Amino acid sequence: MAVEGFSPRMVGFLCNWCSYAGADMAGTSRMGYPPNIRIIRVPCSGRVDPLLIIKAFQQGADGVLIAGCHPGDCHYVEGNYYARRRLAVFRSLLEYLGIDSRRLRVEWVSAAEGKRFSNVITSFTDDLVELGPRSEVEVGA
Amino acid sequence: MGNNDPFIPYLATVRSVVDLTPDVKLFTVDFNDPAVQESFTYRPGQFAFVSVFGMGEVPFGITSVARRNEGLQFAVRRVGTVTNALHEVREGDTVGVRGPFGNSFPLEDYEGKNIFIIGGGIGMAPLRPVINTVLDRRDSYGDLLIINGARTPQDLVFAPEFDVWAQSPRTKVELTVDRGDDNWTGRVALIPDVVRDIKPSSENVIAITCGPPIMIHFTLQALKELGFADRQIVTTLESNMKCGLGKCARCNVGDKYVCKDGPVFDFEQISQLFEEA
Amino acid sequence: MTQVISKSDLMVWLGRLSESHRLIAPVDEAGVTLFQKVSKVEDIALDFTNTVLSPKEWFFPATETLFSVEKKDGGIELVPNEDVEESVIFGVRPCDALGIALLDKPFLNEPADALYGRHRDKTTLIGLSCSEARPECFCTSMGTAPNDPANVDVLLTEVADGYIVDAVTDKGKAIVPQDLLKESDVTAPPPPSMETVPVEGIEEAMSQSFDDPYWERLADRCLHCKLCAYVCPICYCFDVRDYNDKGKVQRVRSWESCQSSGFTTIAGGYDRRAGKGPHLRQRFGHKLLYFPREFGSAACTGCGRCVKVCPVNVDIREVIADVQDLGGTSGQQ
Amino acid sequence: MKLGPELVQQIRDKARELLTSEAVDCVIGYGRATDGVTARPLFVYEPEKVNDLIFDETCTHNLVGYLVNRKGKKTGIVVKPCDSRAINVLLNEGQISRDDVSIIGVVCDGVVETGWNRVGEAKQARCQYCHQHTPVVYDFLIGEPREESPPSAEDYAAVAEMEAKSPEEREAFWAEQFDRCCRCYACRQVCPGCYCTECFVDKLDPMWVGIRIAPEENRIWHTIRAYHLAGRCSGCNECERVCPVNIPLSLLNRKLAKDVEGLFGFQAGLDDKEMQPLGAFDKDEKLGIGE
Repeated sequence: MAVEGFSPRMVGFLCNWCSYAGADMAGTSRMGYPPNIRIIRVPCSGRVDPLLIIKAFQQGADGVLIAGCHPGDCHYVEGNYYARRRLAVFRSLLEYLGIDSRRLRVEWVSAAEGKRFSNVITSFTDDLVELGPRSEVEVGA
Repeated sequence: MGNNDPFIPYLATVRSVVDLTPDVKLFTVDFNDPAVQESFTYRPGQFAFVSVFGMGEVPFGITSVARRNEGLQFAVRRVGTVTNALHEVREGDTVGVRGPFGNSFPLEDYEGKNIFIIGGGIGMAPLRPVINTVLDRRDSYGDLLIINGARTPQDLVFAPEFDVWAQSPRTKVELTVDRGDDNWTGRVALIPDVVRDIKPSSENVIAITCGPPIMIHFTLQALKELGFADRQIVTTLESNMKCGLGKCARCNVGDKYVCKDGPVFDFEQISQLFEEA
Repeated sequence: MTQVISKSDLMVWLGRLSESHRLIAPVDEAGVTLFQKVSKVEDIALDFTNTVLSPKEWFFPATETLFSVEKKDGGIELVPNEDVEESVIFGVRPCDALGIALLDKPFLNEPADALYGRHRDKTTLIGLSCSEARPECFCTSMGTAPNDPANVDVLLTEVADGYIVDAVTDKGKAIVPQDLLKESDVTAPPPPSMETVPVEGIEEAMSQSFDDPYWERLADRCLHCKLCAYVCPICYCFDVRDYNDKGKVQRVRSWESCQSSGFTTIAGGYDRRAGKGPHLRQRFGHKLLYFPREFGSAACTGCGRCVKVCPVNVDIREVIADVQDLGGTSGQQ
Repeated sequence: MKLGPELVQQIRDKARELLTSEAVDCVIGYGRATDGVTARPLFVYEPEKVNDLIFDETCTHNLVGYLVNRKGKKTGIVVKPCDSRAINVLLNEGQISRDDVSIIGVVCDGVVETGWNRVGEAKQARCQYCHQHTPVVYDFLIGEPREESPPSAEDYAAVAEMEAKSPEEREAFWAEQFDRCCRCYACRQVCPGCYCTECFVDKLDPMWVGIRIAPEENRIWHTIRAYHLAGRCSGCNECERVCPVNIPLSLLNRKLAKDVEGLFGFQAGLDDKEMQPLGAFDKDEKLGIGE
């Protein structure tokens, strides 16, 4: 349900070694992407505690992106493999609790994939616009 | 406070912030309301809650002396969320102050006696107004012996004042650190051992101590070895507390509250307290 | 002669009250009865023995803003929480009414807790005598009774076709609907009887048994959850924290319990009450020794809620009896 | 389940033997609660007190969590099959040492719904989808080992029913449930898997979840609590039993059990060797994440 003039708020947890560099690449290469995302640099996608994700939703995020190195390329060898399992389980739990699983996006973006980063943000933003705002979160109501 | 609501702090403006050690700052604040500034008075040993709005409030022993008119002062070590936030506070910023709370050191009762101050680390903060009161009324008291210990020479909180204290009549300052550095020529020893080394007489003296629980524990032992009676040893208890009013039920030791009945107790009182706590 | 309101007129009265006041009454939800704000009087549960949570939450809410920090004239202003509505609580059992009277002691003790005082001033209590006692009830041992009018503004007592209405206080008289009352010679049924708990001399017994290994043994099975404290009509420990929600700064207080780990931990990690035994003993020490010394009566109303909800059957009645017995033998299983 | 008097006597005899021989200094089992009809945990230290031990269909408590408090102390413990799985979880996670525990396993046909002063007729819901009638780990077995029933499509029926609802219905359902939560943390304290010395929800410097007992924060608590038990929950359902406001926590725990079983073919606590799936990975697996 698209809402007129809706501009989603997104939080992105980007791994320091690949995806954050990928975002940098997108920037320095002047590849545009929607300005809706607030980027938080983390050491590894494996560092993203699901608590951070649900906290972001509680604080009013419409969508949360987690981006890390491609499987096999993790700076810490295996962090993203753990992340993959945890996020698979957690995303299903969120869906079960009524948070559309499309609001939690996980992508592997390497340091060289500036274009891919820009595409990911664009398509995620488009998805969130289509999903519409999360029902107004009343913090600590 | 305002509105007769004891949970609402007075607003105060930070007059100055001074670095005392790498992790301790001295804050001097003035109340925004002139009437409060005029009437707010307190005694050595009392404490107040300081608020950084949006971060929380924490109780601190007041480290200034009311009648010195030096402003209300707190020495704050950076340990948690609120103290970290306080360390970011600058001159001119607004904070909240609730207080003063608690009893105080009964300094009138100590007149004519020798005073023995034993402070560890940030534990010197509530002892400083005791020292300054004794120095202000130097003739009313006997000898003043101050032992101040810290982890390293940089951590001695009131270093600039040591010389002033030491130059006062019948006053001696002994400093000690756990670890010295290249410039340190003083003692490298734990406070209880310094107490044993100096062997102050237990005659006509009150020992006032404040510091980490473990330091207090062993200092108490050292003092007792020297013949100090429990009632001659006074401390100020630290406790987790949320209100200062005897309501949050957190700081009680048995049927006494650290916030209302304390924080100052002698060890005779403390041993009775802990019989049922 | 007594004044009686019929069951249907009671609903009429409650309907009026729900328009003039915030009406709080027992409501069944998901198999539990809780005091809730009601807009439709049909939602009110009349057939209940007692609620899972006591009515204390309407005076000392689980979470409440103490004050907000607002920007004003380039500075800030602290705005106390004045958002307290005129309220009527219907269905307060005498034990819970005693609980509120006991809560007054710490909260209204000078300097009084202003917010609690506002809730108290603006709330009228309609009590409901108990026609049956639950197996865990022991209010008669704690200085009240199933038909005790002492701590409510109006007391209703169920009789054959209605309720005897006893307007106890001026506040109560002000809300009683004279047009709906009828004179009657009906008499109140005798109150239900219940088990007696040996509370006489409990302070002394607590004091004597303080260092007994009993507490360590009792704490063996205690889970140190906060359930007993949160269902208790008197337990009043709280925590205070600041919130900054998108620039809206508030100081908030929420329920806490002495059973929390870290409740007495100070900066640096030292905990003077570490260990399961001392932790659990604080609960009973506060109720049966410290509170009585400070305020003159035990911090327990005999409502039995903690007995009922404790997942591992730490039963205050048994604790009281055990502590009384601890003269010669010690150790409890 | 009713155990014949001779089987209860076996529990007592074994407890006495363990205490008398000083193989353990405490046996954790069940005793009678003050209501006279249900059970409560009982710590027996003296051989002459073993006759206070009982076992019947009201012995719902999972006693395994107590072992974490008794680390390094020799302890005897009475377990049902579901409880025994929690022992494997704790062994797997290095929380207890197998040498320290003497396990008295009891063959079980299920326990009944109980509450204070109330013994129901029906078996607890969790017993209806439990396929474990013989403890998975024990030193002494009370009762005859039973042939285990096969898993059934009905095991996760309640979860499937919830999954079939619309996201809006689910969100509304859970909002209503979490709204009632008073954050007493009984669910956490009773859980053998919740043994962190400092729970994320108690970390208040900085505050991750916050102290407000309010819907949004309650939701974070319940979401992360359930998630932290993914692949670790042995299904004893004590959390749901102790909830004072009837929040159906099993619907969350079972959802995670279902997903973990579906994705990784794993059930918690069946043995003490296999790493729980969120502490492991398979390089080549496809989980629909980042693909």
